[in-house]
Amino acid sequence: MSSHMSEAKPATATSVGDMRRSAAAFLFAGSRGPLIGLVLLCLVLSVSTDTFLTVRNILNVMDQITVIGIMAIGMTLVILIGGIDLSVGSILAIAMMVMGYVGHPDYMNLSLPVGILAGLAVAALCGLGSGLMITAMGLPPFIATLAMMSVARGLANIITDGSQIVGFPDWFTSLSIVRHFGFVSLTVALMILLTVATGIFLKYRATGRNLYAIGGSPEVARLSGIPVRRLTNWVYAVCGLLAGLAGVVLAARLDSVQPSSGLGYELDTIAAVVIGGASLSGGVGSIGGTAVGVLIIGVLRNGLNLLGVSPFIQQIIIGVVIALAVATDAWKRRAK
Amino acid sequence: MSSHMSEAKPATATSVGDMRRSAAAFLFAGSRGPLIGLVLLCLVLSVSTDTFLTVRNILNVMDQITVIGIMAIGMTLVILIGGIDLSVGSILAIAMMVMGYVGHPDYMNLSLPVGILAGLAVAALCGLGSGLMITAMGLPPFIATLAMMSVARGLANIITDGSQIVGFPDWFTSLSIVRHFGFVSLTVALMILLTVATGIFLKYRATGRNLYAIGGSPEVARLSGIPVRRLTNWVYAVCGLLAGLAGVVLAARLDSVQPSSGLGYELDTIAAVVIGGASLSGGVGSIGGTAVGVLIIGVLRNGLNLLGVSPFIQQIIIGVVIALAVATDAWKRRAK
Amino acid sequence: MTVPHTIRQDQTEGSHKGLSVAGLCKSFGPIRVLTDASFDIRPGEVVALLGENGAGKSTVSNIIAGAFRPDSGTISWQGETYAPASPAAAIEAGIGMIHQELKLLPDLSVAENVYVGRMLTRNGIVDRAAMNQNASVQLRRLGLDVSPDQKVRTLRVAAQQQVEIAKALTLNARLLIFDEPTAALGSAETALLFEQIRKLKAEGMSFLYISHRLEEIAGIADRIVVMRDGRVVARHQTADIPIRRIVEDMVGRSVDRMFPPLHPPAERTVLDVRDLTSQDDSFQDVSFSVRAGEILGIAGLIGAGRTELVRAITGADAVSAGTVSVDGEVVRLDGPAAAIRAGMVLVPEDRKLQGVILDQTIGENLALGNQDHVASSGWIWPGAIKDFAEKSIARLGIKGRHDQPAGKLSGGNQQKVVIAKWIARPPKVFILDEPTRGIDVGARAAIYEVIADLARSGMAVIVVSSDLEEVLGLSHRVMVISRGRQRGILDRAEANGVAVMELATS
Amino acid sequence: KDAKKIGLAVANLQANFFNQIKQSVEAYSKEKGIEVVTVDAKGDSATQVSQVEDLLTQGIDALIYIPAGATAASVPTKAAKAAGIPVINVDRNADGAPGDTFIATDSVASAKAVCDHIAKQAGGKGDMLIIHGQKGTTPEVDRSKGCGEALAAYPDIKIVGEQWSQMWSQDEGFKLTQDLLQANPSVSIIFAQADGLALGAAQAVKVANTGSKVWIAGFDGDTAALEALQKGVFDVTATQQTQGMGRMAVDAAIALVSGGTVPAEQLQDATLTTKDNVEGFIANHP
Ligand SMILES: Nc1ncnc2c1ncn2[C@@H]1O[C@H](COP(=O)(O)OP(=O)(O)OP(=O)(O)O)[C@@H](O)[C@H]1O
Ligand SMILES: Nc1ncnc2c1ncn2[C@@H]1O[C@H](COP(=O)(O)OP(=O)(O)OP(=O)(O)O)[C@@H](O)[C@H]1O
Ligand SMILES: O[C@@H]1[C@H](O)[C@H](O)CO[C@H]1O
Ligand SMILES: [Mg+2]
Ligand SMILES: [Mg+2]
Repeated sequence: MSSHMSEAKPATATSVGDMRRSAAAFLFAGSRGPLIGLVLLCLVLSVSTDTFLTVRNILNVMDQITVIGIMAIGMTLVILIGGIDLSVGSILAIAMMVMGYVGHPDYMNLSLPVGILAGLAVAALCGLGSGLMITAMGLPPFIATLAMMSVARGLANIITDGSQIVGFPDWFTSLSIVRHFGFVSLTVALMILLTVATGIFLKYRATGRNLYAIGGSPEVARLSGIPVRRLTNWVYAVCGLLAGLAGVVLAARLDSVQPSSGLGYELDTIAAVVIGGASLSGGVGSIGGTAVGVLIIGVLRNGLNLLGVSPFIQQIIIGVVIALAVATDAWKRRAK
Repeated sequence: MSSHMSEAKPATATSVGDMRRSAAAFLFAGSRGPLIGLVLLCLVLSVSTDTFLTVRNILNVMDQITVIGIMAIGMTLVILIGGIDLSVGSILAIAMMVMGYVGHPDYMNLSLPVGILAGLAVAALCGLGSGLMITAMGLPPFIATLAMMSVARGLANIITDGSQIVGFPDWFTSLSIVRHFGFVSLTVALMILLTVATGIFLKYRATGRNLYAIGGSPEVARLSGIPVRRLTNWVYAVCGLLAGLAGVVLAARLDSVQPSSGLGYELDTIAAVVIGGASLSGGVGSIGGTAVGVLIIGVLRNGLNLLGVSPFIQQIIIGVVIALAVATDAWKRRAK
Repeated sequence: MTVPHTIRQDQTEGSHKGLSVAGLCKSFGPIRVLTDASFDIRPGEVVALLGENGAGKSTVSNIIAGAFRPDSGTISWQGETYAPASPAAAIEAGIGMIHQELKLLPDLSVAENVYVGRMLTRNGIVDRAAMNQNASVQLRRLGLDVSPDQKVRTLRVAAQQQVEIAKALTLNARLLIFDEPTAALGSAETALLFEQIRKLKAEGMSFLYISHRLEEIAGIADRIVVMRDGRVVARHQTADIPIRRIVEDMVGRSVDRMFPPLHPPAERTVLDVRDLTSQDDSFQDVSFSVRAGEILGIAGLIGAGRTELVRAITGADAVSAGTVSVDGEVVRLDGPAAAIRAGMVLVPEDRKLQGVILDQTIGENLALGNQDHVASSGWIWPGAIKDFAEKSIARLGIKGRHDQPAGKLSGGNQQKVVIAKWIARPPKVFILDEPTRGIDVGARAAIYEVIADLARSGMAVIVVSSDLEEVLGLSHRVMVISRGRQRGILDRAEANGVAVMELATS
Repeated sequence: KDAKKIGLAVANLQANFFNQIKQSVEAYSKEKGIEVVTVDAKGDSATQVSQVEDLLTQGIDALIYIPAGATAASVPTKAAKAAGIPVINVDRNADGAPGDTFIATDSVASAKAVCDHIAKQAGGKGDMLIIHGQKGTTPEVDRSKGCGEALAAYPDIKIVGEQWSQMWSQDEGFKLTQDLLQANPSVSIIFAQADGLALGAAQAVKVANTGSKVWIAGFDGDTAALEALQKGVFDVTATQQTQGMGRMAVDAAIALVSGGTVPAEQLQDATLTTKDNVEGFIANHP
């Protein structure tokens, strides 16, 4: 006995430093590399441009990442349970179109708040639909959400036969423009709030921890008495709802809705989550990491524009930076 | 000992029927549902249109699926080893642009065959680059190929500063138009040949079997002496090469090259492979299944066009059919 | 072959408040796995469930624990009919289970694994402090002193098994099913586990205890139930039964001597290891050699570094210094492929993660290391895989068909697949890490026979084992490792339990 | 005040038309000693809003704005106006928030000419396809209108299919035409609202092997398309003055920054181009 007791010692030492480290580790689980990448990126941009590190620009960046930021929260949940959601871009579009159709004077004109609620409800239903295809029909998440991606896009188009709807009340567009307390627009505040709330949920609520368990192994989770199917449906519904919310935010930002909105956003969103350290096989990831991933993409695009880098070269740099940001993490892990 | 010998008896009965079944099972592993879906689809279309079941239309469908069909072969290999390749659309584009730049009279004018070889070489190099990011830098395949997707697209744009190159020799464009032996164009023949060859490779070559092992468990494969890293690099290089080849075929078909070609093809290609029964966690899938997946998508689009279904409703139907085709399989598996 | 058995009737059947299983049947597809499983467990009782690999022990257990549904048969629990629809329902009813294959979440912490699915909360907030505290206490009782915040991924197999046990012990269950809890444990850990079981038993808790380590049964069980081919073939009212008798019940015939006779090795040295030091310091400066026809046992406590050593020798892990040579030629240690080419093979410790590909068929798994046998100039015909697989299946008595997924096999049969995979080459150096973990006595004897055969045919064999009797009975010489250092190599004559333990704890 | 730095927000560089304007703006500004910062929205209006914000942060003196899609059109203009930066809209404009000037081709008139030409060539009858540009954009709306006006004079021409593209690109044109041809193999006239789409349509017709002549019209005068026109790949287009519009945009920026005035709308002519007069445009693009 005594022999392995002593073997194990190094593990239990330094507990205070450990705890502090582990709190940080938790928030940005698996995303130290990207976090370093983000910090470096910001440093480089602060030095090489005189505009990057201005309040105004930083607020701009925050406004620019709101849509992807909100979608990435839902995607984090989905990826945590080992799923994937390709339909978020289409759900964003259908929510926008429903909102516009129900709320715009040229169409049903039931007032914008009703339109927003209708859009969000449809979005959540679409997400739930994906969830049910996975849990009740046994489809792989990739196929279920691919199907939903196609169906939701078709429906979004049918609502107005492919036309956009332009012009919403001022109170609505000002949600994303007017900066309260001198700096934060309501949409950005919403994103921050949702991020923090989801972070707390994932860390401190038993249900949040159960999502990690499902992603780690659905079988183990089931054997441990976790209602895997129910939670799975619920996660896809929330992911859909948040995509719908992102659609509402986008509508406020553009003062218009269009059925082709959000094309290709699924890849951006998944990329942000994975850059933030989540694993596509589930069970690994954090909201902090996702926030870092979203910021890396946002800051990078903003910075390259500020530097006046030509659009084609931007694509190359973005690719290289993404690889490097994640690689530092992979190296670290390997070094251990 | 003897006692369990006798145990094994019931297990080894019915071997002839078994073998026949297992050959078919191998060719279309995991894709019986989609295969049934495909057959049903063809039946329905044959009855509901008088044009679907004409030689000419079937040849059209074959021509239409060539590009995705060739890319899907490489993607099958990648997915079999548990990877994913998001860069195929961009690699297709860079191969086209290199081919055009090297081979077109308005640019380097080194003759088209040289251009084709250059394009294919660049494509294979891009694939190898993804492979090395995965094996040497330890990046997840999603991130590595996402980075390559961005970089290759940027490079494809830079070659001609975003312009297309139009007009190639007649012999080149006729590759995809002239129907030899009265029915098959060279590009379709190429696709069929590659599909069959890869099918044989995966089934009868030791290296092919090793890819399944890597997908099933990279660690077990490594401990069994399989050169996992080398094969991984090789698979991504081949996937790149085939994407490049698809680019050449597309160029012949469009009689032009354009840096925006292949946008979004990655999702189509992955979808075809997954509809064909491959699992994104690796180790499961077959070329036969992939062919079924490619055909489902191709026949569906063609059929809906023949029926004159509006594009928006097409999207909805396509989503539903994909879900149903894969669901029949999932149900069958569950019933067992 | 089939020895008729008179089953002693249990007088108290059904009349108690414990668990009563009657006539359970279960098939997986066409394969009948349980034909008639019937037995009782009374409150405060430990019943050992014994049987060969594939006898159906885990299947019965899974039914009781709500993971499978039976095709027919009934269970009563605490005087009422009991038919759990899910593991959650079983846990709710007070029945928990430790599964044979580890069921942990590698990326969650130790404490979270202990409490998965039933996290402690305070005001709706996960109470990490309480979970960490309780988990630590429970783990320390089992002899594991790790931080409850640590990720389970970083733990050794033995420690993971202990976490799994702690998870079950904190369930507050009235009946716990332990499916081979000690397969990965050393004797010290086993003793601590038994202490816990006895304590809980005194509080009225019942246990169904499955193990292939027949020696430990007498020390913990009150009664014994033996299964064969999916039915209960014997019930013993006391655990104090000669092992010989139990084995006869299990395999349906008498089993002779366990360990085969050893032949003297040749003079020629096949494997020579010089000053080998691992990169992560799990062992240092190990030097030894193994001759043709010799079996070298490696003994040591859990965590001594044995696994790391044999993995390094076979190129699976990197070393920082030292050489390994086979037949006088230095082997490049840059991966398993080179080691295999040089003639060294390893049957790894963790069969599920390192040994078999669970989703592939037995035939494909067997073909994996044996392309020379199933392929000619790189071409493989499915028929060749089938023929090869059927030969291997017959040779080791694997219960399964060549086209069955390896994941569907019983644990013991999976292990046989891994061994069978390497036997065919044939290699020059054959290394087995815990070769009989989870393997039944009958098959174990067969594996010993195979190991002795390999040596007799001129291979150099290394057997790493935590089962002291096994190392001693099987080896020409025994090397003892403790805390990463080689403490000595004992000849067969001087190797006995006391001498080995003395070195192992030094 | 002198203009030192101009922001150029392009809808989608994958369309040769925009790329030509971009090249013209960059070349001409260089001549004038002005720095140009170019951003490419890749057809997504949300991306473009962000990019214009970034341009404004950078302290540009004027914004040359080619809206991506129809929906976001007014937001960047409002933001620039709020920052006191003059906006020069090129090719597309927003009803709600027009730029200080709008430089574009008179698409209604030109499309009318193109459709009239192709209808005549086809003998005034037949089944016709229309491959539209991105739905709701100024040129899409105007070209549909212009073509409709022309076709009103040809009652025997029947529009049997129309579809909308997203990126105005050649492979889209190919795919859309292929789809439409499957359902309507009898088509003999195609109007594609941009040359990229027309080239794709021509290739789809070629691949479909229908055997009968199909008359194809485009729009733009893309560099590659003019050569194709010369070879007879398709039949007619309207060559827009991309080089000229690029230079006009820069001149307008200079004037507006220095406090001058420019007309609110500067519509240019596009020249009807066929095999007969294409040579001059290839040698020297307007
Ligand atoms: N899911 C399954 N599908 C098909 N066959 C199965 C499945 N699970 C178990 N079996 C088969 O059922 C039989 C009994 O298996 P079980 O796991 O109950 O044996 P066991 O007595 O626990 O053996 P061991 O001692 O090796 O763990 C075996 O032959 C096994 O191959
Ligand atoms: N995954 C791991 N993470 C961290 N430390 C490890 C890990 N595996 C082994 N170790 C450490 O390496 C040393 C040797 O472990 P190893 O598994 O080789 O021991 P062993 O003698 O084979 O015992 P076992 O019976 O557990 O296999 C021990 O100190 C152990 O704590
Ligand atoms: O007018 C332009 C051109 O036709 C171009 O081809 C695409 O975008 C339109 O707005
Ligand atoms: Mg078992
Ligand atoms: Mg070990």
